[in-house]
Amino acid sequence: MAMLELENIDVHYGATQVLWGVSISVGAGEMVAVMGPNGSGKSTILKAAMGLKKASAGRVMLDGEDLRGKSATVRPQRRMSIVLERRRLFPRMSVRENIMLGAYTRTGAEARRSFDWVLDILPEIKGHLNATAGKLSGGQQQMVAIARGLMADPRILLMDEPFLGLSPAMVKNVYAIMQMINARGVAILFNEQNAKMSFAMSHRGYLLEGGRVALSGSGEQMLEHPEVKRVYLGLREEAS
Amino acid sequence: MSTANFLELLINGLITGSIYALVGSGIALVYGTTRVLNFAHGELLMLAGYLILLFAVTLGWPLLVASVITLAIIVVLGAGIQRLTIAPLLRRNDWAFQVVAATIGLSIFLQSGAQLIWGEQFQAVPYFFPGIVVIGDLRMPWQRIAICLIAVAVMAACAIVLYRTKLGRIIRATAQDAEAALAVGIPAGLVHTAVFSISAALAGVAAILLSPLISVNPWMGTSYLLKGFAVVILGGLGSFGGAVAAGFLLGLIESFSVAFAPSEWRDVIAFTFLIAVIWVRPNGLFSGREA
Amino acid sequence: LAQEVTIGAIGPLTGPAANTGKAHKEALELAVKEWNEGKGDYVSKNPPKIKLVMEDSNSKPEVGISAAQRLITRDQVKMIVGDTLHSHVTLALMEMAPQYNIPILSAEPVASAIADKVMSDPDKFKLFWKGGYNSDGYGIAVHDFYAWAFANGTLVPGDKKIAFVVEDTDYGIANAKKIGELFEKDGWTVVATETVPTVTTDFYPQLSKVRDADPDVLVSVFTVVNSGVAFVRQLQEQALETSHLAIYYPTKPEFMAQAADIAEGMYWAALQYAPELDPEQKAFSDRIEAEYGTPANYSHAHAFCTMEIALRAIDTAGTEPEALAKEIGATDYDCLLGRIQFGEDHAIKAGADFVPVPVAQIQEGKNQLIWPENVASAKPK
Amino acid sequence: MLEVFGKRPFLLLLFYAALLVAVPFLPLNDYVLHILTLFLIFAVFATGWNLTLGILGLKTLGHHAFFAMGAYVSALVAFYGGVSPWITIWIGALAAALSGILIGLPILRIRSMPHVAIVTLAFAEIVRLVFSNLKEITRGELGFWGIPPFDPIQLGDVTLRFGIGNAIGSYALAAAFFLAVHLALLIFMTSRPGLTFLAIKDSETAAESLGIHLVTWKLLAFAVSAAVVGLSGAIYAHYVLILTPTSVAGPEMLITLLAMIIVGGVGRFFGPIYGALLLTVMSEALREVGDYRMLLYGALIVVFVFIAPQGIAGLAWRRRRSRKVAATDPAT
Amino acid sequence: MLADLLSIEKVTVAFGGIVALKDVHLSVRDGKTTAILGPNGAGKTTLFNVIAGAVSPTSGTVVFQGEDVTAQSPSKRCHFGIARTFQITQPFGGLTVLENVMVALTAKATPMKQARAEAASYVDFVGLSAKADDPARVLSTGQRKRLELARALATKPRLLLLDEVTGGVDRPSIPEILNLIRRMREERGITIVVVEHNMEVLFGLADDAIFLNRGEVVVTGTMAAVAEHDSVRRIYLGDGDA
Ligand SMILES: Nc1ncnc2c1ncn2[C@@H]1O[C@H](COP(=O)(O)OP(=O)(O)OP(=O)(O)O)[C@@H](O)[C@H]1O
Ligand SMILES: Nc1ncnc2c1ncn2[C@@H]1O[C@H](COP(=O)(O)OP(=O)(O)OP(=O)(O)O)[C@@H](O)[C@H]1O
Ligand SMILES: [Mg+2]
Ligand SMILES: [Mg+2]
Repeated sequence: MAMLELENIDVHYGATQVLWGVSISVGAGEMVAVMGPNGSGKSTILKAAMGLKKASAGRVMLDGEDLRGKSATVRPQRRMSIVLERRRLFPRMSVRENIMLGAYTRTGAEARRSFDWVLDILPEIKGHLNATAGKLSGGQQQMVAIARGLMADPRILLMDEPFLGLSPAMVKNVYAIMQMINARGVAILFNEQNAKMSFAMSHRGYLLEGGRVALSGSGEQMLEHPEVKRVYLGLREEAS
Repeated sequence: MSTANFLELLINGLITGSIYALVGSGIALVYGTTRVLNFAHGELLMLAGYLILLFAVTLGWPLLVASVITLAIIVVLGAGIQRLTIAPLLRRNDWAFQVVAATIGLSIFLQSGAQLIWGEQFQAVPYFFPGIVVIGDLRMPWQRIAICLIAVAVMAACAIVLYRTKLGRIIRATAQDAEAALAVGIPAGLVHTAVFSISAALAGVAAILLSPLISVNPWMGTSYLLKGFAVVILGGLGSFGGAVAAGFLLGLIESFSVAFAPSEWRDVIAFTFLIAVIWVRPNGLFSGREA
Repeated sequence: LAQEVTIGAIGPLTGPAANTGKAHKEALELAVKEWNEGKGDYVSKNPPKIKLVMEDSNSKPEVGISAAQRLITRDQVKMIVGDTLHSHVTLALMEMAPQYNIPILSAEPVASAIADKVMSDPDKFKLFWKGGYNSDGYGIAVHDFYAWAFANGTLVPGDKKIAFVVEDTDYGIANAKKIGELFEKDGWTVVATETVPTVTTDFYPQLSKVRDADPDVLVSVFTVVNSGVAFVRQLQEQALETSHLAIYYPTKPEFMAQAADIAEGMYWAALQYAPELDPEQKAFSDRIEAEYGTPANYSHAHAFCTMEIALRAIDTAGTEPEALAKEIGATDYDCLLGRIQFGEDHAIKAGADFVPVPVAQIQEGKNQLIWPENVASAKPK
Repeated sequence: MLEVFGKRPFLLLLFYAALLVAVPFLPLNDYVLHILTLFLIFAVFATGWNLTLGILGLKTLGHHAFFAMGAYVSALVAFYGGVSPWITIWIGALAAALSGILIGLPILRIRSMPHVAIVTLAFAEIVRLVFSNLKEITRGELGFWGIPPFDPIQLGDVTLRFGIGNAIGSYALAAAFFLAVHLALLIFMTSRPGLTFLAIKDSETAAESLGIHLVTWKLLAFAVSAAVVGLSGAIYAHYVLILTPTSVAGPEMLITLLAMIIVGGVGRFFGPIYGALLLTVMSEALREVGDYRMLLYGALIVVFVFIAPQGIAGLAWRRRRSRKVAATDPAT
Repeated sequence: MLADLLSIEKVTVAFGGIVALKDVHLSVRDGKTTAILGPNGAGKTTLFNVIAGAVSPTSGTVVFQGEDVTAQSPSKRCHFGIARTFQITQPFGGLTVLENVMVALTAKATPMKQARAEAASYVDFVGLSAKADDPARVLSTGQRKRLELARALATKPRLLLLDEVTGGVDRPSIPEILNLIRRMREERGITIVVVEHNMEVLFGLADDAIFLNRGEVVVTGTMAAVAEHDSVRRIYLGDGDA
């Protein structure tokens, strides 16, 4: 049984429907990538999974339990966490406070242990712990957001464009972190525009188009798929 | 001006100021944590006034019991108001002004409701603390001195909760991005309600302290509300400590302004001071810690 | 039987003065009811039946004007009694008299400005009459009372300094001004005139200032009872050594209920309505109580008298505006509050022979009339 | 901008003009015309305020001060200076605009809703108190009376007279001003200034980066808005012919106008007109239950914020829009 | 030698204790594209803010077209011909996509009618025609980035500052956007300064580059040279043994 399961969900913003019967599943310890053009509904999927956006039809299951009608806060208690798009830090609190709040559902001792660990793997943050989060640079904020997401010691982590705004070196670092925690058994559902990178690192992938799942399969299958190859991997030739 | 006269003005200013501080810090707390500008704050004060009138005067309960029950009810009432009229709005895009509008509407509603229920007469509440302190030429009833002391104690307690406890940190986190707070598992909605209740309690304390002096009436909140707002701006928006300091300052300014100008210009002077400050220090006089 | 005549009334039925407005309404209705029941003080043998429609002015001139237009165009009223309380609403309403050719008679308003306005264009305002005396009435009474008290040694003038703490209304300010002028003529100095918003209840800043000025006479004017109670209490707390005279607020029964103990020895004006001292007023109060459940206060009495003036004028002159207005002006009638006659300036006359403005003192928790001597119930202490 | 003005704003205004012209030909008594006159004056007030409140997005709560400013200045100049109201109303509007700039300067630099709201509220309180305290000139709360009405005008063999009691003339005048102000504003707002105000409302940083000089534009909006409100105040003064500080600059004025704008639709060009109509008529209809009037205003504001935050104007708009969306959406 | 369109001299920016830029010199050749490289927090966005006028430097000067503009407001600089996009996007949420772009045109006194037509072409350019009449608040991350670009272009700048303009844009669309930028550069002679972490994009676009680290300029030169520089490879690209 999959750990997280979105079954046939529809999502509306007001009168506008943006997801149409989307089904996505993430097994325990799996790394799953979502791809798709701008506006295809990737962020919306993650928000719906986290309960930040209500599905108007279909259901979201965690560990086989139907989460419909349950508050968003039950998810962090079940050790599910999210790194939100456009960072969404607490802009006027310090970086330290921001990160600590990621462990909101855990005890003080656990939180401190995680805190040390997070600083170990994202050392760039160390110099800014007392800075006001909203004043950090774009990329620094992204790192803090990732750090906050890790603090929950999640069993399943949702990440919306985790590499956005990061320098190439940092991208590599975060990439490594994702692989490391995944290797420790943390399931990850993320969305990222770099198809090659995301499908290469994932067990499975989904391709979204216009709010519908257009394609899905294992990471390799996705990489090999002619459609993906043609549209998403052909950048280098054209760009240079 | 004699020394006694000067001291009197000073003490009067501090007393008025402590109420401004109490009202202002309540508004600042809610604003600082939830970005909600609550125009119905004055009506919480007014309702608490009627409650203490009911318990302490009409029913004749002992002051302490009456106060505790009044505060308990006003806290619940505050929570109810927040849940019913403010919380639902916070999910909207353009909520900031909608909340202002809704609370203005609510304020008028409660005011005229109170007038319909209790009439427009001013109802006196006897002094809780009898006796007068006489030092030389200076005469000050205990009731007034108590206002100042209790107000300061209550505000200090609030500050400790806000800046020294985990609850305080949770409150401040929620203030800054409720969706993100939700994402880390903080029940943001409950936090908002809790903060509102604390602020209602501050208004309740102000009402209990004030009711013997100003008499309970449907409009008792209005003038304090505007002064409370002025204090919030002067102190630096949303800053709890700033509001407290600015409250005392405004009280002193008013007290001394009466000594040097005809009384009817007092509020003109107070509000002109506010605008003058905005000209030179847009972010307030005390760039206190932001909540 | 004569046909029914509709009279309009305008007063503050809502807003901060609604209590008084409602008292007016009760008294106006009672007057009309008694009239229609055959118990009126008729002039003719065949008095017309009267219908009363009262509209709200919400204490605002423009609302009062709307109300008047409504009464005139919708209810076809033949005359208007109003505003029953406010001078500023009356100042606006009186413009309607020439415009719609309708007689208007105000009730309680006292502002001298109303009379001044009439005098500025008597022909234009020939249909308007002011059913209250001018605010000068108080000033003269207060001044004469003190002159009398100084002359007979009840009080000593000291350094001849007088101070005022008054509410920020025409009423408060006009009184302070008039009294100040009269005292200044006698060589006094006005050392402070503090004007406070109508609902103020914290007077410590003002009292500090007044104490510093060290006056021999302090006059306070409030229409809101609780301002008065608070003022008197804080005055006592501050133990100011001055003779204190209060204007208006002690007329309200609530004042005595709340402040009888702390107001001992205070002078006040004007005790015009004292059912406990006047049997006719007592009978009136009982009638109001029988009808509405609460005893009458001064506002009831004043409104009742005003309506009597109107009813008797209609009874005599009919509803032709000019004749009716003339008849109102010719009134000479002994009502609850005294003998009512209009002066040159269309206001009713105040004074010992007309509507008296007596000064009282609170002695042992009770009101005693102490001036003028011919009506006094006790000696000043 | 479609959201703000609707599809064919000029046509709609023409339609309203036709309605207004038709009114005097209906068998209406003076009282009804009086109510309509008040509605027209308050509609101009509400529209003027909506300019900053809804369209520029500056949440000012002190526009009743500009109303009072226009009213008193025009009345005082006409009374003491013996100048015709036809001229003094413009002086009143100018005075309001200048005071708008005066109070605008300090708050426009601050990008904070509470600052703007509270400082303007405090400013209104100052204005009220000053008019009330300058008793030598304004007679304070006793009321400033003796304001001359507009001089009559001769149209062929009819003389149009104005001021309270001259219902037809006053109505015609108010209607003329109503139409002129709305037409002028519509022309102004559907072109560059409107677009610029709406951009500033959404992101000042971005607007600035695109070459919009914030202070200039905001001051312009403030001045125009204050002038319109001041003009409505001046017309009001020469209609009711008496002013008191509390009735023109008091809190009830604030509540009433705010209710009009919210019920009509904040930020919708035509919204405040509907709100003004509904509330003016309603408040007269509710005279009988006077005690409940303010209660009802309060409740109305709350209810509209909850169920129809875009007001009456927004309701109509949303219905049209959702039909359109439903029809086109599956294609995307 | 070609004249420099923009030159930044000895610019230092301190936010309280944090020094975001230290003695930065930068010359931007007219008509060329300059890339600003640097790890996160290096000061790139701050440099943009200094050029566009959103942040005033603690010391130093900004010279644009031979004129000292250090004291000018952002709107003034826009009129001089400096346009920018925001790393953290700033759409006018209540206006439609089309109107967002019109604002940029009317701010420079283009008549409404003309502005509408012109704006439509920019919206089309960036691939947002389908959303042209939707309010900008509903746009997704990538859509917002495109709008930013359209708006900046519509001010018809001499100098265009692009802060991570392709970040979040889906890959298939990047080539079009690059083409668009290149065309603007060629047809209109726009000079571009770009912050971008996508090296593929950079290679396709930039002539010159500077490398910032901790607020200081470490390397300047041609794009190729800078990209090959040792410290760039080590600190920025994370190549080698790290
Ligand atoms: N609040 C909203 N109201 C209305 N429509 C919205 C809202 N938020 C998003 N949308 C629309 O929903 C669609 C999907 O948005 P979403 O943010 O999920 O896209 P995405 O796949 O994450 O895109 P991107 O790659 O650009 O981040 C888009 O067309 C967007 O315009
Ligand atoms: N307003 C501010 N107040 C305080 N510090 C600031 C402010 N703006 C930027 N900083 C600091 O200045 C430094 C440079 O920030 P800047 O945004 O310029 O970096 P950047 O190079 O754009 O990084 P990124 O690639 O992550 O966007 C950072 O350490 C940041 O924390
Ligand atoms: Mg997205
Ligand atoms: Mg940056």
